[in-house]
Amino acid sequence: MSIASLYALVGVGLFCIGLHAVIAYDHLLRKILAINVMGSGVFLILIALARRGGIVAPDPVPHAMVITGIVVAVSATALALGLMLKVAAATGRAELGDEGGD
Amino acid sequence: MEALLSAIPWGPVLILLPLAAGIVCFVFPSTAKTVGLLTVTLVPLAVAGLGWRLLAHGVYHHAIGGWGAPLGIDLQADGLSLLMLAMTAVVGFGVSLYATGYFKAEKSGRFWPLWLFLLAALNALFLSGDLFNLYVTLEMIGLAAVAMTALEGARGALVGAMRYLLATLVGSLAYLLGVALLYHGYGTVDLGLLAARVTPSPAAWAALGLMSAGLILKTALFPLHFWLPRAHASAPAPVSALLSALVVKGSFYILLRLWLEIFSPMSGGVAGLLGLLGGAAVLWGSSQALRQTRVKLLVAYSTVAQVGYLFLAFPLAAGMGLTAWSAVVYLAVSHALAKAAMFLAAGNLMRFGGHDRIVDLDRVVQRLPLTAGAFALAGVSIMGLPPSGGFNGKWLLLQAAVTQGRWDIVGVVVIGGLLAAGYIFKVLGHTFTQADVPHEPIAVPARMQWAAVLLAGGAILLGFLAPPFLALLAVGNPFAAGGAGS
Amino acid sequence: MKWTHWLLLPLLLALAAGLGYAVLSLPDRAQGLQSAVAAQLDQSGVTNPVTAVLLNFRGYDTLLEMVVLLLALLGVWSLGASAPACSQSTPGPVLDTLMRLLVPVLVVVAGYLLWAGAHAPGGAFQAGALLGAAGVLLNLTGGRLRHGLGRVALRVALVAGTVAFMAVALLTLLGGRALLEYPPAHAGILILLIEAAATVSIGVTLAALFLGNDATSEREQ
Amino acid sequence: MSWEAWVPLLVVASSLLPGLIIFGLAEERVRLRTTFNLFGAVVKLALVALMLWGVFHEHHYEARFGLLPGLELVLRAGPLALLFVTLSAVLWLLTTVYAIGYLEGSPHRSRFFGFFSLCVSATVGVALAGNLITFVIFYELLTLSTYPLVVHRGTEAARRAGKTYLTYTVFGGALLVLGTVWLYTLTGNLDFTPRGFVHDLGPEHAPALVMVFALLIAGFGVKAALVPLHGWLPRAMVAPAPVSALLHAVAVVKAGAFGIIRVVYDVFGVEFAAGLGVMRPLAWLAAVTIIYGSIRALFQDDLKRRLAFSTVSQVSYIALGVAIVGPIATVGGVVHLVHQGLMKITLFFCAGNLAETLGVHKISEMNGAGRRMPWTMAAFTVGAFGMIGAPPIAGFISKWYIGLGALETGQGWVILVLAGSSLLNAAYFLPILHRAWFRPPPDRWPVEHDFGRKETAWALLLPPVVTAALALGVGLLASVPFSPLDWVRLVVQREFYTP
Repeated sequence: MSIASLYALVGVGLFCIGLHAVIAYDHLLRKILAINVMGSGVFLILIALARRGGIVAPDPVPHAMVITGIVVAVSATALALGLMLKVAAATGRAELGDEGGD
Repeated sequence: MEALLSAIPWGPVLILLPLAAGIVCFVFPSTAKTVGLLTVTLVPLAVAGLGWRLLAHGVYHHAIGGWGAPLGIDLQADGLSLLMLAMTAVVGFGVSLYATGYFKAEKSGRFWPLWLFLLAALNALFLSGDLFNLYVTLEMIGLAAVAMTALEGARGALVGAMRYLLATLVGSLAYLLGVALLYHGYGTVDLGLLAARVTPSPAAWAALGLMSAGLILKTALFPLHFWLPRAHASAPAPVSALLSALVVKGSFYILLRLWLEIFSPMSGGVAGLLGLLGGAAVLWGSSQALRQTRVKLLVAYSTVAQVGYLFLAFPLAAGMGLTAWSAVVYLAVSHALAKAAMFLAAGNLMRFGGHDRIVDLDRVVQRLPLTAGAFALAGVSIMGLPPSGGFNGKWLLLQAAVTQGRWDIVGVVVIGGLLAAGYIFKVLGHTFTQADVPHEPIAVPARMQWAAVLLAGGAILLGFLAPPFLALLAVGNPFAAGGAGS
Repeated sequence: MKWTHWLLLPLLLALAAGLGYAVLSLPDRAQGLQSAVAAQLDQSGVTNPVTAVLLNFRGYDTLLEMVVLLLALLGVWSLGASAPACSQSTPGPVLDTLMRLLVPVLVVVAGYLLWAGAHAPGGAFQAGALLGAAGVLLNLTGGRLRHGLGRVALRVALVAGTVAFMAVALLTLLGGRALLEYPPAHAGILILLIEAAATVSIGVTLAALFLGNDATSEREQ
Repeated sequence: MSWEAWVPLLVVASSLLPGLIIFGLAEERVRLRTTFNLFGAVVKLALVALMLWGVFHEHHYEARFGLLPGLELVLRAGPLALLFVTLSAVLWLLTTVYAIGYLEGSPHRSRFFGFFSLCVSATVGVALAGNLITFVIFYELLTLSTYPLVVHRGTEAARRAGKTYLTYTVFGGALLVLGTVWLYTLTGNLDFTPRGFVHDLGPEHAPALVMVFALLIAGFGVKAALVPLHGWLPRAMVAPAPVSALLHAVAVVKAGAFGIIRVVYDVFGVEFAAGLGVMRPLAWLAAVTIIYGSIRALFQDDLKRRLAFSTVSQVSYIALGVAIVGPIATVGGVVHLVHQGLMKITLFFCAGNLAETLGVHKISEMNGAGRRMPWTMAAFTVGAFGMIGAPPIAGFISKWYIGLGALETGQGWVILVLAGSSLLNAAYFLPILHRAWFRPPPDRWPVEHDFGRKETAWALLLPPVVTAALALGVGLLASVPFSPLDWVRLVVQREFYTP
């Protein structure tokens, strides 16, 4: 197994750990962080796999994709955090209850 | 004239126009309403221009940056893209008209840029032929949609928006991981090139699973629909209309494209699974809708059911691709028009009575006849009764199912229609009766009523437009690869 | 909730195993686009391949991504002011001095990254992130973005990157070229222009996202 | 398109357009609304007369539009279609006059007349449909446009009745659509053809065809109120009297019965259907419905409900005449479409008059009604005797032909059904007549309206008198050219049975 594949596997692991946390934890901050962990996993996979077969000059396309992805992730995280604060202010706790109604 | 029409790059226009308008609305909020209305009037014209080009010259293709795939990103449009764009333009126009009456000054300044960016993103999505670019458009749509859901800031809306955001982000990441695997397996993210290169392999299977799961989550297919009812029911009415009519169609469109272009040869049991979930969605969504006591929640659950219909075609495509896929597109477009009309009508009811409790609708049929009429007409299409686009779609679906002896799907379609009649007429019945506690009605601007009528009328009109509709859909033969055997 | 927890674990393990298998089963040699990028690099106007992809070959993605950033800000702003107000405490002399030193340095480094992006790792996003960090620092120590910028001016700064991008896009279209098809001779300068505007916008947007509430809203003034 | 293609379209449009305009009229524009209504009805009658003349001289009136791949929306005026169109057009004019009188001063009339016109358009569309898909479309439109009329009064009872009505009709519609799709996948064709279009299918398709037949008959059977699908009809009687009269005595139930005729003759072909073995069960079902409806009618005190159960029973004469399989019985069944319509609408008009003028809703309140309202009760009496089958009123002609046809084909049991039904008819109608004519009137009626020297408003009186006269006339003059009987003979000869 090459180093590249090892990194990619770590990425898979991050993705799954993040997914688990998104589902299993109730607190919104944890969910938001978990999604960021998932995202990091995906980015890691994108970058790492470009190095398969001992290629020295890295493929720039996945790098560009990751940069785009990071900006998207930052944007989404910002919105999510803002929303979380509002939810916490409105319901008194940063969780998604089932009631949620008006 | 013809030279001019050919010279205009319709694809980029459809993306840049709403984008630029959104920026103007953002920088100068006082102009938002004017700029917005102007834009949504121009966008249908641009779609018509693109349609003319498609009919005259066949499939549209635009290599951004002049590079061409795989290095660059290609815009492309066939009949399927065109119909989706047209659906977006028409629904967008109706909802915009409505929004000019719905939002007060301050919210209006917030709504328009978000909506125009969403419009740009939807257009970009339907025009894109690049999987990574599709990811970016998905995120644009997701963020815009969530922001719009939370626009009015009520508690239910905030919680709905939060759940929606988390779901849509997880869905996007699953999709992106699939894109990553495809890129590293086949060296491109261009749909056309992938179509030629992808062969059944573990990476392709994983990509199929991840991307399907992510997109299903965004499309709110049962059982991943948990986020939809609350979000769609608690958003402001025009936003609910856009979410139910257009936003879920965006992710569905990508799934359909992936399926048609890349995954159809290796579908295996996945098509059956999608069909199964679709059937469950129809039955579950409809029966939940039937149990609701609020108009907007009822309409939102109806979306869960209607999304299910779209997936019933997957297991049918192997034998009767053209009929089954035509049915899906017909159902998708009809649902967009009808559901938008319903949410707008529901918004009018809420404005009028200050609530949307079904049993207390209190003679709306007499006091708000246009709104009640819009709800009824839209309901006709949702139930799949003739003449309506919904009927045409169901007819084609039934035809595909009966021909292949898929009586289970036939049963789901029939029962779904009956349940739909149940929940639609549950609302309509109470529009005739008097409420126990009468209330002081609040006037609803005429254009908010007419916007709903316009869209509902469109859903009915679609019932008479099958020949041109299907002729347009055939441009570029989008279903050639999707098992369009007959 | 707990029993679903236990159901979840094996499912996710299976997912991880499947994905791991898929990753490992990929062909031994990566089949990316490095050679295609390399072949066209001299046409792109820059020598850093990542920048070439970001701003030229896939520049359209970047244009849309600028909108994503803007959308996030619009979303946060439309939620209304609820973010806890930042500390109003007057900074002590140490912090004050540090700020005076650090912020200009950050701005200079951002400028360098922007310029370097043409031929080495760097570019608008990295530079914008630094600018944003500078804005956050200023804000944390009591500075206010809106003190320096008027309402419309702030909004213009927020959209400058997107507008520059779209202006170039429009020019290419009007010139009869494809969308964002830069003339090779001018590609370098156009990319620099876009990046410069984008750096400002990204920096301001990130800082504004951190602030949370709408600094341009009439209500708050 | 030639001018002849426009005629069927215009016949539909002559009620559709006024209907749409009326929706937009303010409530108090009574005169304008009445003008539109009557103008549309008269234009329709004129067009129908034109088509009657033309079809007799073998002209073809047909309009076609593309609808779905391989399917068209076809409106075609054949002899059978015209029978139903003429009936609807004549009765629409009369019912419009009646409804104007009946609803005078009541709220929401624009809505009422708007939907009323839509119903008529849908009925005419059903009649003119040239293929099964067109039939289905108008049939569903009829369901939709009658719903607002059933719930028109806006009471909780009306809402519930509407719910029942829809539950039945939407269910029936679903079966119908399913049967139609199935048929289409088998044959690739849905055009109504004399002597049917399915007989070319091989014998291996026989089970599927039996299922299709069952689905279609069940779909139509809901509106035709075949037992056990009849439950909606008595409950829908909460609707205003003109609705009960035109829609539930004529348009809706007849649309169902007409559908059965179309399926048997123009889809399957009666001989082929008989060969499939599906006609015998249909005959039994019809017979059971006839007896069951009559028995239930016996026990109703509410006048409209008694009439409704009578409708359940009488409409099945049509299905029975068709199911006996033979030209003579067919004549009896098909002509009953017209005859029963004339008689039953008379009875419902009269019931409406009693309710509107005297506040009488129950049979037990009808003592002496004949003395107070002689013209109304005279019309009622004609209708009732017609239903019983007394010569020379129209009902007798139908029963005579059905009985004769049954004997001709050796199905003597039908005579028993007819006789039993007539006895039951007598048993539930004669006591009403006895009360009305021979019992003394009460001191005061439940809710009496004063119309001066007249017994009631002329708009309420004229329609039942005219329809009663028509019911008597078509019976007396049955063998005159262009009488319903004569026309039905033409239909049967041209379309149903190979000479």
